[in-house]
Amino acid sequence: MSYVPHTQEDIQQMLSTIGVKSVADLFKDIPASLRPKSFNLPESKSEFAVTAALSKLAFKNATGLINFVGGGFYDHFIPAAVDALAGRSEFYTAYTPYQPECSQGWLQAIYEYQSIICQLTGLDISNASLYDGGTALFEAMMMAVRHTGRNKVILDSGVNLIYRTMLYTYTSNLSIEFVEIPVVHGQSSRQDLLKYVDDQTAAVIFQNPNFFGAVDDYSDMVEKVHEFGALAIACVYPVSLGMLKTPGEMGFDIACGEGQSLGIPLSFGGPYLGFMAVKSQFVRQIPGRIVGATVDSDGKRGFVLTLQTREQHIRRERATSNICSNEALCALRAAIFVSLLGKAGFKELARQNYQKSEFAKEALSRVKGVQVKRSSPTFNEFTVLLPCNADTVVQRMIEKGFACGFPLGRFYKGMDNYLLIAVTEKRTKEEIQRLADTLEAVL
Amino acid sequence: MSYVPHTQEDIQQMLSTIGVKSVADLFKDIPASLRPKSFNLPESKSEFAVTAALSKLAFKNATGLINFVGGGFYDHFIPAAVDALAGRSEFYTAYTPYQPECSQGWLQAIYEYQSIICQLTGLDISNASLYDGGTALFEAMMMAVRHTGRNKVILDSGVNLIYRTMLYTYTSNLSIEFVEIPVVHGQSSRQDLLKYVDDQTAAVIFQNPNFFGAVDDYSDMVEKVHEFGALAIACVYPVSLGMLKTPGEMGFDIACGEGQSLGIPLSFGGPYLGFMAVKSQFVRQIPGRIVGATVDSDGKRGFVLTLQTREQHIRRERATSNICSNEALCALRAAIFVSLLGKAGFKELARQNYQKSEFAKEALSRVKGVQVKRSSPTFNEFTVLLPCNADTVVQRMIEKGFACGFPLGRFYKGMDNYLLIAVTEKRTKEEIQRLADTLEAVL
Amino acid sequence: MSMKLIFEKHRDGRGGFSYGTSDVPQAKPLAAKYCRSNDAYLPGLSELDVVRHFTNLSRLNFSVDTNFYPLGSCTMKYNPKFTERIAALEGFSQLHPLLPQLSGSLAQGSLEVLYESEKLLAEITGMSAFTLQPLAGAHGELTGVMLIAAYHKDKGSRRKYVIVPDSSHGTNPSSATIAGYEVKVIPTGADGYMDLEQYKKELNNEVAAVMLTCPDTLGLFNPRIKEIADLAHKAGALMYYDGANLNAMLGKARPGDIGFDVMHINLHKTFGTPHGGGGPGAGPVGVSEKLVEFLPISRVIRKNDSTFVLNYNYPKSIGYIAPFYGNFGVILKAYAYILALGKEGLIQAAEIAVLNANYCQSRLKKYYDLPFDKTCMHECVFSASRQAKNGVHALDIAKYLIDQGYHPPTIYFPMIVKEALMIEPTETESKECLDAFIDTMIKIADLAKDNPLQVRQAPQKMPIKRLDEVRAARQPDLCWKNPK
Amino acid sequence: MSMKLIFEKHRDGRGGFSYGTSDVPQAKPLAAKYCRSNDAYLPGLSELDVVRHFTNLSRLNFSVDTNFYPLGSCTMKYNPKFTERIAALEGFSQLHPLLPQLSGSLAQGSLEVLYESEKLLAEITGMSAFTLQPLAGAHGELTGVMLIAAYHKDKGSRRKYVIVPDSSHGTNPSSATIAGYEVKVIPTGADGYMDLEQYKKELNNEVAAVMLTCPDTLGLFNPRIKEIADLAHKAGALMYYDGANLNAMLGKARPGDIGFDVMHINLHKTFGTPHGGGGPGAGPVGVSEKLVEFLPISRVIRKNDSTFVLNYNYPKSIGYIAPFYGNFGVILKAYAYILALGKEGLIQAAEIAVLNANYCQSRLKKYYDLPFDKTCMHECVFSASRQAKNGVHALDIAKYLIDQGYHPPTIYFPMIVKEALMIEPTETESKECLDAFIDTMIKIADLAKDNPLQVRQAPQKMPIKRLDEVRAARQPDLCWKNPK
Ligand SMILES: Cc1ncc(COP(=O)(O)O)c(C=O)c1O
Ligand SMILES: Cc1ncc(COP(=O)(O)O)c(C=O)c1O
Repeated sequence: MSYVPHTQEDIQQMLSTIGVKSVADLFKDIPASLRPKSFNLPESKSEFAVTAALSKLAFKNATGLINFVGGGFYDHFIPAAVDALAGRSEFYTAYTPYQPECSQGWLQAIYEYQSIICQLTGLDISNASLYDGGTALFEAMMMAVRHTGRNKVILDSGVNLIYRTMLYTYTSNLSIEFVEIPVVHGQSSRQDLLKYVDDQTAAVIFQNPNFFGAVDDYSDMVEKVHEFGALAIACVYPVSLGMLKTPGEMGFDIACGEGQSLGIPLSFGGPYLGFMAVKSQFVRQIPGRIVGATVDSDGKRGFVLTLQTREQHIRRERATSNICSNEALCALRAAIFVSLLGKAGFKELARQNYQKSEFAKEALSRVKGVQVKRSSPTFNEFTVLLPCNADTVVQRMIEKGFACGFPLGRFYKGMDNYLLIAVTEKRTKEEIQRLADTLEAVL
Repeated sequence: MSYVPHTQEDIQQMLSTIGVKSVADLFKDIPASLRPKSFNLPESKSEFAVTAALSKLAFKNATGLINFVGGGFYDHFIPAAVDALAGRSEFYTAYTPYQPECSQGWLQAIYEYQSIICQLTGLDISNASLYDGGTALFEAMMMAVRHTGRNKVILDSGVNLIYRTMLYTYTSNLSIEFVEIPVVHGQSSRQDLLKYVDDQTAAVIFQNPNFFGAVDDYSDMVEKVHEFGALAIACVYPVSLGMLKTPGEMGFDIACGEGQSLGIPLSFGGPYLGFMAVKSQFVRQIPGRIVGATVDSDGKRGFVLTLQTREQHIRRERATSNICSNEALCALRAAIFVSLLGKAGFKELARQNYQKSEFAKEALSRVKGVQVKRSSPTFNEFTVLLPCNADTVVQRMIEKGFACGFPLGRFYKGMDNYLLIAVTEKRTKEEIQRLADTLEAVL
Repeated sequence: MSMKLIFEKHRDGRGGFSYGTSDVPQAKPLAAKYCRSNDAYLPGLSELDVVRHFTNLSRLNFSVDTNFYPLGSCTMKYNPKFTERIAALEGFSQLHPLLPQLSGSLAQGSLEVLYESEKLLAEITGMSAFTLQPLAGAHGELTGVMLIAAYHKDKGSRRKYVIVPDSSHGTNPSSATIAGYEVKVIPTGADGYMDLEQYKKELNNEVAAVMLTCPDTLGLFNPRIKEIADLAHKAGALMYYDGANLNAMLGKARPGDIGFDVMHINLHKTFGTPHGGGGPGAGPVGVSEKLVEFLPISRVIRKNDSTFVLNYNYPKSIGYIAPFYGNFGVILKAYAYILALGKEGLIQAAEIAVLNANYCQSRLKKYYDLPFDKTCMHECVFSASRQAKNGVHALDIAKYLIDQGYHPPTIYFPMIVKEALMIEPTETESKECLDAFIDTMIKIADLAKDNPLQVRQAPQKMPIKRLDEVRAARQPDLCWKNPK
Repeated sequence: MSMKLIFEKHRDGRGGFSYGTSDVPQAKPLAAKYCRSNDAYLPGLSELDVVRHFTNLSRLNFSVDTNFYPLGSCTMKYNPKFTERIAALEGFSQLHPLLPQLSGSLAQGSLEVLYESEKLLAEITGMSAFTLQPLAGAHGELTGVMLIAAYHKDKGSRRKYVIVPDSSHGTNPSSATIAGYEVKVIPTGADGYMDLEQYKKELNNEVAAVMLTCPDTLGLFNPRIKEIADLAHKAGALMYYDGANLNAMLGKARPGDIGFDVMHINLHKTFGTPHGGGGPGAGPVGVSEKLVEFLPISRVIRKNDSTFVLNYNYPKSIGYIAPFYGNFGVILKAYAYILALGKEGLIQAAEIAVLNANYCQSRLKKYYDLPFDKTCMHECVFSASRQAKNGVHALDIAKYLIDQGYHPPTIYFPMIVKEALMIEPTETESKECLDAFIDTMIKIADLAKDNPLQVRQAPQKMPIKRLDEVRAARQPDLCWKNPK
């Protein structure tokens, strides 16, 4: 395929206007010695040929497994209207709304997204999006480090290992001191927090529900954190906020996390959506683009990118973040998704996740040899202890058509027999029952 | 799902404005005796549940067979841009452009569609679409009957049996006299035409390529038809018009046919696209909606539905046709499809269909026991004679992953060993070779 | 912004889509006498320019997804997006209609959709059986009248006439004619209903059928409908139900129970399938027991082992109405729609559609003449006669509405109402939306008194002003002409 | 038309999407202390009203599919539609990223896409290996600088500085800072290139890296780029290539051949993937041989049996940059794009992009100041200083263009050009489109002389006029407030 409209005649006319003989002349600034040593690429293909080839690859991936894998990334149903609306050309093929007069659609949609994130988290200010949950957590942590001028960070080990690893990676050239506090019986250890939090602490980071699915009320711990002048950061799962106590209610300064659950396909890891909301006092410290409402010269409401003096294109090396392109289309999907569900629908979504997960706990606890861990309440994900290596069970279950959960041994030493099971609203009673029955059969 | 926005409060307020107590009061004109004797329907379901249930049904259909079945309906590749553009809400959820000022997009697109059909067929005037190829042929025939005031119609038996059956069905309560002239060695019998055409003849109907795939130059026969004052009607396959002599060039008065090949999915039989083009002298006889260019009060070009006095909503029982809703979205797809391909692309499409079909003839003629019928030239479809019942071969080929062709015995007595094979641009050399090899293996 | 035609954007040597080089060897070319002498003069543009052309064209239209669209008789309700996703599934969209001829097993999913859809429609309407073949409402009418003809022929009686009221939709008399009948028209009485005396006078054993819309095109349900049907039956005529207005009747009354023998449903209206620009539709036809044997072939049969087959063996069948099974894609979407709404949802649709129409009627009747002041069903029909006295006609009102962002109601139909404004809000529009529309209509009524010129000069905000329709008809310019 | 917020359309008791009744029995509710005390105040609308809201919002935007969009540095080329169809295939779009942890066999198709994409990018750029993890260009920069830090650390040297020219994009110095470096800025010389003397002065063994864009943000290819790289290498510093402008270089020069050690590619720019409203992007990072061992994990390996595995076993790896494998959906579309264009198509893209930019530059340089009058690459940078003297600033020109249906060029960047107008037409725009745009620009230059006010009052045709940005920043209104 070629998407170039130029005829030979066009090219000739343009060259003569420019005053050169050939297109090659335009590249004369590139010394001969710097010309490609090789440019060995396949030949151009038709749309049909590429589509056919990639459809074959799509078929090489697993489809049709009944999915009970979560681990921070969830198989929720996406209403068709989300695709239809987010796919509108005027959203899809625009770019950052630098010019507000011809971008009001985008700007208003982002403002609405920001408002939705505030409503969900119970906090005051949201940005327009960050890359993903992990980078959002990094940005949140750096914001706390900058704000407090301190460099000690306390990390609950219930935070997704993937995110903890990202934090370590990003800070390897910075002087941040991390302390991890353990999860005891599924919940974060109050005792250990008290041991480590001090006036050198920039931030304390929790995740709710934590990686094992356990739900907690962190209000007491946030209070302690604040006593030492540190910031409290919550990494949260947005769908759970249809039911769970909000970061705002618990007193957190910053809430952030992965927004994939809000109408964004799993798509093998991305594009996803990092979201972040903060208390209003941090308005000039929050990273990322922000849309604000204002008025035009006739006094009519309109929307603009605002507070840009925080950003790299103005502040350069002193910016609050280096982010430029973000995940706007994913944020738009989230805004549409939540708007379609509405107040009642969003609550019902959370309710059904909870209910189905509780039903799965019941069903699985009746399976001989399976022990459902119940030390903490959970939302839609929980751990079970198997009588044997979870990996082997997972393999057998794949053969039966189930992605039955995440084998925790992959992330945690000594948890080889544990499985982390997520149950979304998509799973039917029958499928859950079949999961239990099949597990019984393969054990 | 419910798509109704009303809250209980809305309903109460509205009822009180209307001045009735309950919604039931609004239905008081329906006597109790006429209330439904039963209304036993399933309960409302969620979008997810319906999608899941129907996805299961989709899986019960055959997918992935390598397709060599045509018979008037072809497996062409549809560029993704066709779906994207035709799916635009402002096209998709509008209706007939009765109000031109808020429908210029639709009106111009239809005008462009009409222009494309004229270019393809070599005729002067096209309507905005009819239901499908068969009903288009019926409309064309009736136009000839009305125009000539005669009622004898000569039908070439190379016309798709499905369409011939439709003509017989539609006219069963009218006094039309049909004569079928035979196909001899794949081509329409000149001798028989001469025998039957006379000054009672309203129309003579040919199909090119005919149902067996044979291509002909009908110019001589059209001349004869005109000598008797009858109209000549061509039923044509639009993709073939990228290569074949046009109805206009052959002197036909009316060209019509099935437009499915122009970017419309096979979709198990519809929605499809009936198209029709006529010589300019028939401008006030052509059925269906027509868009014309005109100017607005500032002299600016604009488009309107025109010549409406032919139509049912004005002319009622004296209209040229009863058509109201047509196949506008399919016509739009056709316009976009042809525009994307352009002059060169459309020609190349026809060329590749021809070339691949010729290659398949070669490959199949090397299969022992298979005889490729070569008495007439063909475009992208041809018949082969098998050494045994084609039905059995078809079954075996399905097991090997091929829909290897249409068994002609289904439509024609005495042709049980014949297979009609279509080869579109989608079929690769490798697939065609594999068809031949597999056929060899199963015979 | 008036837009160039796509042909006017053509440049020789420019092309969009490419098929790549063919992977088969060159074949001997087809003899010249079979080939066209010049390439078709088709527009050559880059893919971007085609995309931009049609995207920008689309933006010139009003549509349900962007505007309130109370086009009477057309039931322009919200068409759910999810049905598109289903119709696009490869198993449905890429299925060749001849595959069942190769093997019954290849299309079981689609056959099940057809079978179940027929059953649901039968239950919704109280008819005995359906054919899904007709491709739109008018096509259903034609099919229905052909069934009626076959029935009478089978009885050995060749009847000549079909009766329609003068309020009927143009397709009704037209379909009857095309099926070979002569049309008798019954006027509407002062009460808004078909004149019963006139009807009785015309009814005799030459009448093959009576075609009615119910509720009729005035939006009224005729309480004496049963009497009309009984009279027809006594005369040996059959009753045809034009289902265009079925939306108001869902769960409230069934044509089958009322005594109709044949009916069509406009699936694309009542069951919410997109038909942008005027189609595609689908017009399934339902019949009472005595007409089942005449239905078109093929018909889908469910076997004892729960598989489905196509049966072509009905000797009295009228034959083929469509090449295959109807507009399958449309039927599939309507089926999904019915499953999603379910029993409660369909009843709610009828109730709220009627509520919305009556709300509009109540709030507007002070400002516009209401020829028949009765509780209406899914639509209300006003007359702009009062405004016309000041030179503001239905057409002017329509144009002014366009400037305010509303698609106008149907105008000048039904023909029996002078300056008709036929408003069908549908059930998917909110009270806020109706109120805003009604306020605009009231404003227009005021303007018609105070400043009629302002209304008559509308629209001003559209890409074009009013078009010269006379010129369009007198000097037809119906296709772009190749300049060379 | 200014539009209500979706929250302002909310009505209590109204809802769109429904989950149906749950099929599992009621569970014991979660203890109140874990639950939110009030439901989130989210907008409640019908599905139609949500559809209408966002559809109408979309219509307020300019976009590539509707408007010429020469936004400099952003490469707003046509994004082919077919890649969407591929990304939507269930096998890709519904694949859970943790599935390879369950079994290697579950994601072979996607792993192959990743593996092959890396290989293609390496060949296009001449780098030894790529990581696809970075989620945008700036994220790639950060990753790249972290790789540089890891490299130096591994060598036992802790360097302090990163050098950037003053023409660099803001993300460059910002990324360097976030990775823990101090930034040294080199001015641009009178010839439009980085001041070589200044550069040599700042270069020493405390410098970890030199970050360059090439062609740079003025659209110029620095013919002495190799010399700059050699000097850096001699000082033990690494060369970072900001690939935002790679479009001009496809098949013309490769960063790897020039001597760059690390680079990122903005897949969403060069390889045409949609990133509406500002993302998602993808910023794969390529490295020369000596940095390969530091690349993030996981990495995709092809085994002898042609299957693919994820390898996490790289002891010197910097770790995880993204949770998984990068923005897979974006990578997949870019991969499809590269396959479709192929070698010839990519070279053609570069050539025509450069041709288009030079054409604009040639035709406009009589009318606007051209700070550096040289053959440009994919974009040309003018200054509106001449117009500014009459009070017509770059911003005014931008606003007037909007009224004419054009998305404005990038303005006020690069910062070293006063009143900068940075025009990047891309290769997918036709000569006719450019000519119309250029004519408009010329008209503006004329107006700036004859009627500056007309330009300064633009836009007039948009739904809003110029907005009060100061108020937006001084009295931030950043989210809708719950009225209760
Ligand atoms: C009352 C009535 N009958 C019949 C029809 C014809 O239906 P279709 O347009 O589907 O052919 C219509 C269409 O508007 C109608 O309103
Ligand atoms: C020159 C240059 N470098 C870096 C970037 C940052 O890329 P991204 O927006 O993908 O983070 C941009 C984006 O505009 C750019 O133009």
